[in-house]
Amino acid sequence: MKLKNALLGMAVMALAIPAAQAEEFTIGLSNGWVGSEWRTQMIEEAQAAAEKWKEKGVDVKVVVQSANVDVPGQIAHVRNFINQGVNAIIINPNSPTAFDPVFSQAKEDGILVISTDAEVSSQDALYVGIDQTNWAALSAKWLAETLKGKGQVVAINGVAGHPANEMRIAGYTSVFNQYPDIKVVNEVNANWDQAQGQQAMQNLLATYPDIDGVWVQDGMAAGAWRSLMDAGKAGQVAATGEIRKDFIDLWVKNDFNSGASVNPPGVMASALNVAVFMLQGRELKEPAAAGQYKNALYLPIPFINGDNVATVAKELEGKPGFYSYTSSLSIDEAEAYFK
Amino acid sequence: MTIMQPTNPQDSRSSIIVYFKNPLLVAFILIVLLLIAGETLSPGFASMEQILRLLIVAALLGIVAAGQNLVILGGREGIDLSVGGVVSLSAVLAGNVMDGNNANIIAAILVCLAAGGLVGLINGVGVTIFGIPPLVMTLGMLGVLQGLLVVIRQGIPSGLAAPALANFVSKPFLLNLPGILWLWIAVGLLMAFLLMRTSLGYKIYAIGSNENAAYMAGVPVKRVRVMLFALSSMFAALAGICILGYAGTSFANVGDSYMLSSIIAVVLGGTPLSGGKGGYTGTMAGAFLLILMQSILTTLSIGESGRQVVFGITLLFLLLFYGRSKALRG
Amino acid sequence: MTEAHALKTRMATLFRRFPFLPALGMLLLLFVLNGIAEPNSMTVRALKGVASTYLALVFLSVGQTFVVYTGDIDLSVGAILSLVNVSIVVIMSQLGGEPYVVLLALLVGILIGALCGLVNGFVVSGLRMQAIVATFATSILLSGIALWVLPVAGLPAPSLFWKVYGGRSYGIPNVFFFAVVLIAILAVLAKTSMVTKLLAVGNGQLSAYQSGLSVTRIRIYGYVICGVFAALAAFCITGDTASGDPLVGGAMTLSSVAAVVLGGTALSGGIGSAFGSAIGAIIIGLISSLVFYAGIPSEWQNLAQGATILVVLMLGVLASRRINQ
Amino acid sequence: MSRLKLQQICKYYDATTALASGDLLLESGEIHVLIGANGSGKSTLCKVVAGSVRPDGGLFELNGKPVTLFGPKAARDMGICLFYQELSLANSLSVAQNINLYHLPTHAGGLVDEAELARRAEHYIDKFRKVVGENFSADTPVTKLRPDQKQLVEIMKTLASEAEILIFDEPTSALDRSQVDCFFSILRELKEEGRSIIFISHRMDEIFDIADRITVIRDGTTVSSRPINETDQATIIRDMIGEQHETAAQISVSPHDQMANAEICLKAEALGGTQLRNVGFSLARGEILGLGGLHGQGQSTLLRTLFGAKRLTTGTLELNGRLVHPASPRAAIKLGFSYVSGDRVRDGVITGRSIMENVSPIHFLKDRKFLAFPSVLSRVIEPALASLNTKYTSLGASISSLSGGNQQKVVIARWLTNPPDILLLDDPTKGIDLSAKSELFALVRKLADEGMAIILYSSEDSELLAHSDRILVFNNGSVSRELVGEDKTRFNLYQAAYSGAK
Repeated sequence: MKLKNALLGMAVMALAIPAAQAEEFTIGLSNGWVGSEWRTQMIEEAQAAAEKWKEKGVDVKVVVQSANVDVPGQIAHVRNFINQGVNAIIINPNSPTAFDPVFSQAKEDGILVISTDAEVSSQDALYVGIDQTNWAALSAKWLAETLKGKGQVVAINGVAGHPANEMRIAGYTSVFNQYPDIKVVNEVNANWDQAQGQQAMQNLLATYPDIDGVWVQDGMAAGAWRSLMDAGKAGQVAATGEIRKDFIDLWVKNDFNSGASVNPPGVMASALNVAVFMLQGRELKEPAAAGQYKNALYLPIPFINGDNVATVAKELEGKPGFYSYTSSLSIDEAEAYFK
Repeated sequence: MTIMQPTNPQDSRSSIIVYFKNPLLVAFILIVLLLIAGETLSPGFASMEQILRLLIVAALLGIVAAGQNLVILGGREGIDLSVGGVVSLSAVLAGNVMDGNNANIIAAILVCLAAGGLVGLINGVGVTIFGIPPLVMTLGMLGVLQGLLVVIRQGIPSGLAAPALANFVSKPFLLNLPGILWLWIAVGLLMAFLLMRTSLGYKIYAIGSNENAAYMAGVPVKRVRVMLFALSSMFAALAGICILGYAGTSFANVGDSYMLSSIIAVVLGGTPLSGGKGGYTGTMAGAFLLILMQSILTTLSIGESGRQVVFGITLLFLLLFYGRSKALRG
Repeated sequence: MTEAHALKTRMATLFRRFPFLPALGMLLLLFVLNGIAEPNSMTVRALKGVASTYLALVFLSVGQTFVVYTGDIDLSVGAILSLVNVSIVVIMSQLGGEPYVVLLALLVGILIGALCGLVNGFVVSGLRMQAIVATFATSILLSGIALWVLPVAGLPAPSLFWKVYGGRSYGIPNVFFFAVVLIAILAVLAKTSMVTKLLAVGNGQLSAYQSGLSVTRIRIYGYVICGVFAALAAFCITGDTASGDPLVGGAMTLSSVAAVVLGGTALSGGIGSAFGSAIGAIIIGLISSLVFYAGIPSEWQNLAQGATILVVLMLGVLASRRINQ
Repeated sequence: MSRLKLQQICKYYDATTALASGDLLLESGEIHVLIGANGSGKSTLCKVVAGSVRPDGGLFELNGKPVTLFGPKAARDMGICLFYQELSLANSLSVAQNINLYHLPTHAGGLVDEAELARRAEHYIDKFRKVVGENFSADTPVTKLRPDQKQLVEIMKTLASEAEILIFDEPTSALDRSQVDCFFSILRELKEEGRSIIFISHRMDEIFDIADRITVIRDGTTVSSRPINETDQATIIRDMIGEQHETAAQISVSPHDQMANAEICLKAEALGGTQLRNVGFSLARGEILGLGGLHGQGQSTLLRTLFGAKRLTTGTLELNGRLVHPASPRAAIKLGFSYVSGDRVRDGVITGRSIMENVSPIHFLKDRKFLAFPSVLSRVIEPALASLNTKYTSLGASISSLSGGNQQKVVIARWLTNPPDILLLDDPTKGIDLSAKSELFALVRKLADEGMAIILYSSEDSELLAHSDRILVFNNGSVSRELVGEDKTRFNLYQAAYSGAK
């Protein structure tokens, strides 16, 4: 009730007062895992994006819940936001489907829900982020082309059963299937843990000494490359890479044969910008209807390879080693999606 | 309540079984069997280089397990679930202090050991002075450490290992063995010396076997136990530094997998969770055994669900050999 | 002086009969603090939210309690929860969402839970392995099976399922009925001879064995009860999330142990109350809400939450020790 | 036909023999006393009968039929119940729950019938109503009870089995005289009902009070079995210790009159604490000060308080003219105290560890040693063990492989590596065989003669009278009488102990 009144009040104010007067939105950000720096950067960028709106005369207040929680714990995040009466919730969800009931509740309360980084099945929510399948397909394509469509490849994946992981597997599988001479000899899981990725690579090298390519995701790529270097195979094997500054520096220094699709931590900032426009009542040019759940708005995926890695490295200069190469929709870029 | 009798009908039958009750021997037999199995499944698996690389990984786990081993030996349900958090904390702290510069290695080691020691001290005080069960205390501490990591990472630059550290961990150092293995051997010798040739070792076994009797014999039970927790965290911190060298960079979830695997390494090494008996030599074998098992599973192309099922069953099978409690009926 | 003494004795008796009283006090305090920090968190709707979110952890912690009674521990409860969750969702999606199918699925879920408990009980009690490591091993095994049943999260549950869980009857949210049913079950269970026997085993296995109790079997019962409650927890999770997810329970295992301790049950066994564990589970939930409502900056939230839980755990242990000394 | 017939029962644990050839014939309506030195196999034999130990061989006949037991539950179902020396109580459960643990009365559906539970419990509590003492009721948790009350609960629990064969393994060790009398009268009633009772005790007077038949076990083998009226104390002792220990009888002590002017080393004034009230005494070098009285009157508490294991709330303690306040055993040890407890399992033996590890702690503490090389340690440890005539195979052998008496010697040897000024003996011979007892007291006297001051508490009055120079009789936490010189007689001791008792 309170919220509806507030919304109503705001609508009245928007009509009565010239646009120069500050609009005010509260947006809740929920993150259910703090195990990696990527997530921290994601929150920070979203907070910075909210600040930027001040210049436009919009007061975007951000409330954050970021902690290691299980699925019920993150559902509680959403319920807490609902209780607080936020205008919008942006979530990096721990599960694709678990939030259906709670999102429908949020929608009943007139709260806009956007998920980012991982898609959700709820039709009451919107996904703003990259297409994880395409993300994997891009780097797989790079790998296949680098190998000239021929060779033995191994894949190191994240957490088995995790939706993003499965989408990525689908992505690279569909690409490699187009190249009959590329053989995926083994797929292992290293749980998105860099050290485990390093160990997995090491074991794979022992078992398949003559592999030509490695498809590996995120931080595990840094680990895999480390094992390749230790085994003296960095020059012979092509492998996908990742986007943290540490790795980019290493890449430039050792001239790896690598390519990396960027999953930018800025996705949440992009989602936030989209959210503010939607809260202002703007309509998307094309309704978000992509993806398996038909509720996704996919953002462009930057790609780093031998050609542009030096530029990327320059951009990252002065950042901490765990800082990920990022990109996000600026307010103006986001506006371009709207009518 | 029994009397010694040098000869009895049982002597002849038990000799082989006695050997099989020696966990160290069982571990070594299993290691050899697994190596053979690995080599059969994928030729090249049991090559010298691969074994060396596995040993490096086992060393990282083994150093964490050294501390875990001490806490478990000290009895009274001693267990340290916070080691994973300490490993992460130490790797991140070390990375920040080192900042990729060899000159900062000593400072980084000191900072990490101090931080680890402090965490262990708090664990120990919680367990001994406040009487919180170790499982609860260290579980709570794990949550605190995870939070601390997020705070520490706010705006602090870098996190790169110093080149010397990275070389020490993975490049041959002496006699073609990487430094980390020498470190592990040193830790092994230190632990053996500590447990078998110092009064502290005697005291650890004493409080693990019968805490009250040890107390009545003047053993400073609380002080020793606090020391065990402090040592445990310091070993975890040391491992954290090494893992930084292994991975080259620090990252927040680096220690997560060490929590339960360090406990399993100790148990596979023949130290029962009830404490008071066992030792570190077994734990070293246990750590290698565990890494070897995981490594063989990685190379099997049976899908993750299959791997987990096989791993779970294998682990259960191995545990049949180790530290099973005595039957209630004597 | 004597009056004070009499009061003390009465208090002691009271606390001994209701060992969860300190936890209950803590729970009320947290409710008040939450209410002060965010008045909206005290509305019926918000309370319904708390109940439906944490009922799964409540069931899981209650189940864990029956194992802890005997001095054992079950680190596989999260994996059992995941396995039951994916199994019933797969069954329902294969056979359709009719009421009888839902009932069948629930029945199969309970059976799976009981079976997992039986396996745990067999390895820990029958084969005499150490509970912590053995149940960790079975948790790996069960997670593997859950992954095999449903390789990726996302299969939706039939609407009947979550509409019942999230719906209302007579204007009252159904979860409140479930909670009342749980309390009734706990009240009845606490009076059974099985609980007395579990506690007797927790006091000392050898003593219990020498007293003529079938210790091995009683410990297995503990695990089976735990498995059944884990299955019930899986129903709650399925009701609240309306989907199957092979990884959903993994992070909940350690929370269930913490909840048991918060509720005043000794990990060494022999003493405690399942009702306390239920309270403990909600305490854990309310702490994380409070940390947020209190307006703590995001980078400090984890630390605040971790430190608060540590302090509350310590207080819980100290309080129950005072009661039982 | 005997009710129970055991022949050549044997039991081995790895390299040790717990029982070599246990024979026993038990009749209906008989109280059958089983006696033997510690470690002779009595308890093992009882546990075989009660199903909690699996025999490795032998004949087991119940009412003429051979049986194989699969555990205590099977034994209970066949009408056999054992009182466990170490008790088998669930501490957090109530007295009533413990008494009924095997057969919890339930309503349909498995709910406990509380009324029936209480009624049944009261039935057995009533039998001991006069002697159970304060703070004892059916719903008291066992953990809140005193040791003697716990032992009574275990007795009630055993009686509640209503078994035909009742076995009591040292049921009276914590009980006082009135409690024992009450218990014995119940036993006699049971005998009249035709039940068969096996009874184990180390107290000779009790044995001759209650037994119909006495069977002696030595080194795991039954050596004799005679009706009570065909035997006497001397015969039994001879059977127990075998031929080689003819001399191991009681030692009479020459009066130590010179004590009067000996150097006082410990002076206590108005000591107070839990279970201690206004205790004062002085102790001279070379003196053995006995603590007497009924069990649990504060003797043990005084010793543990002096040793810093219990808190001293009031009073002063002067050691060699210096005020001291030992706050922990460690502090007390540094001051020169030492303590040997009869409860080896709780206070003494570091279970499962080697003999060397068991002897070394005091050496480490007093000599501030950090290094522990076996070769160096054995130079300290071996003489200490040798002075006690300890039998062991090697210093590395587990202490659990020794008999109770030898375990106690190892614990005492711990103190002899660095001899203390004051030796506190807290019922040190509990559960130790006769020959070890006599060796132990000979050593104690020798230590006293060398100038050590010794305080001895023993639950056996004859030991106390025989081996102490002076006796303080305790009553309800305070000293009710001091017995010196010619006053030191059994009569005076009993009079002081019982007349003051409430």
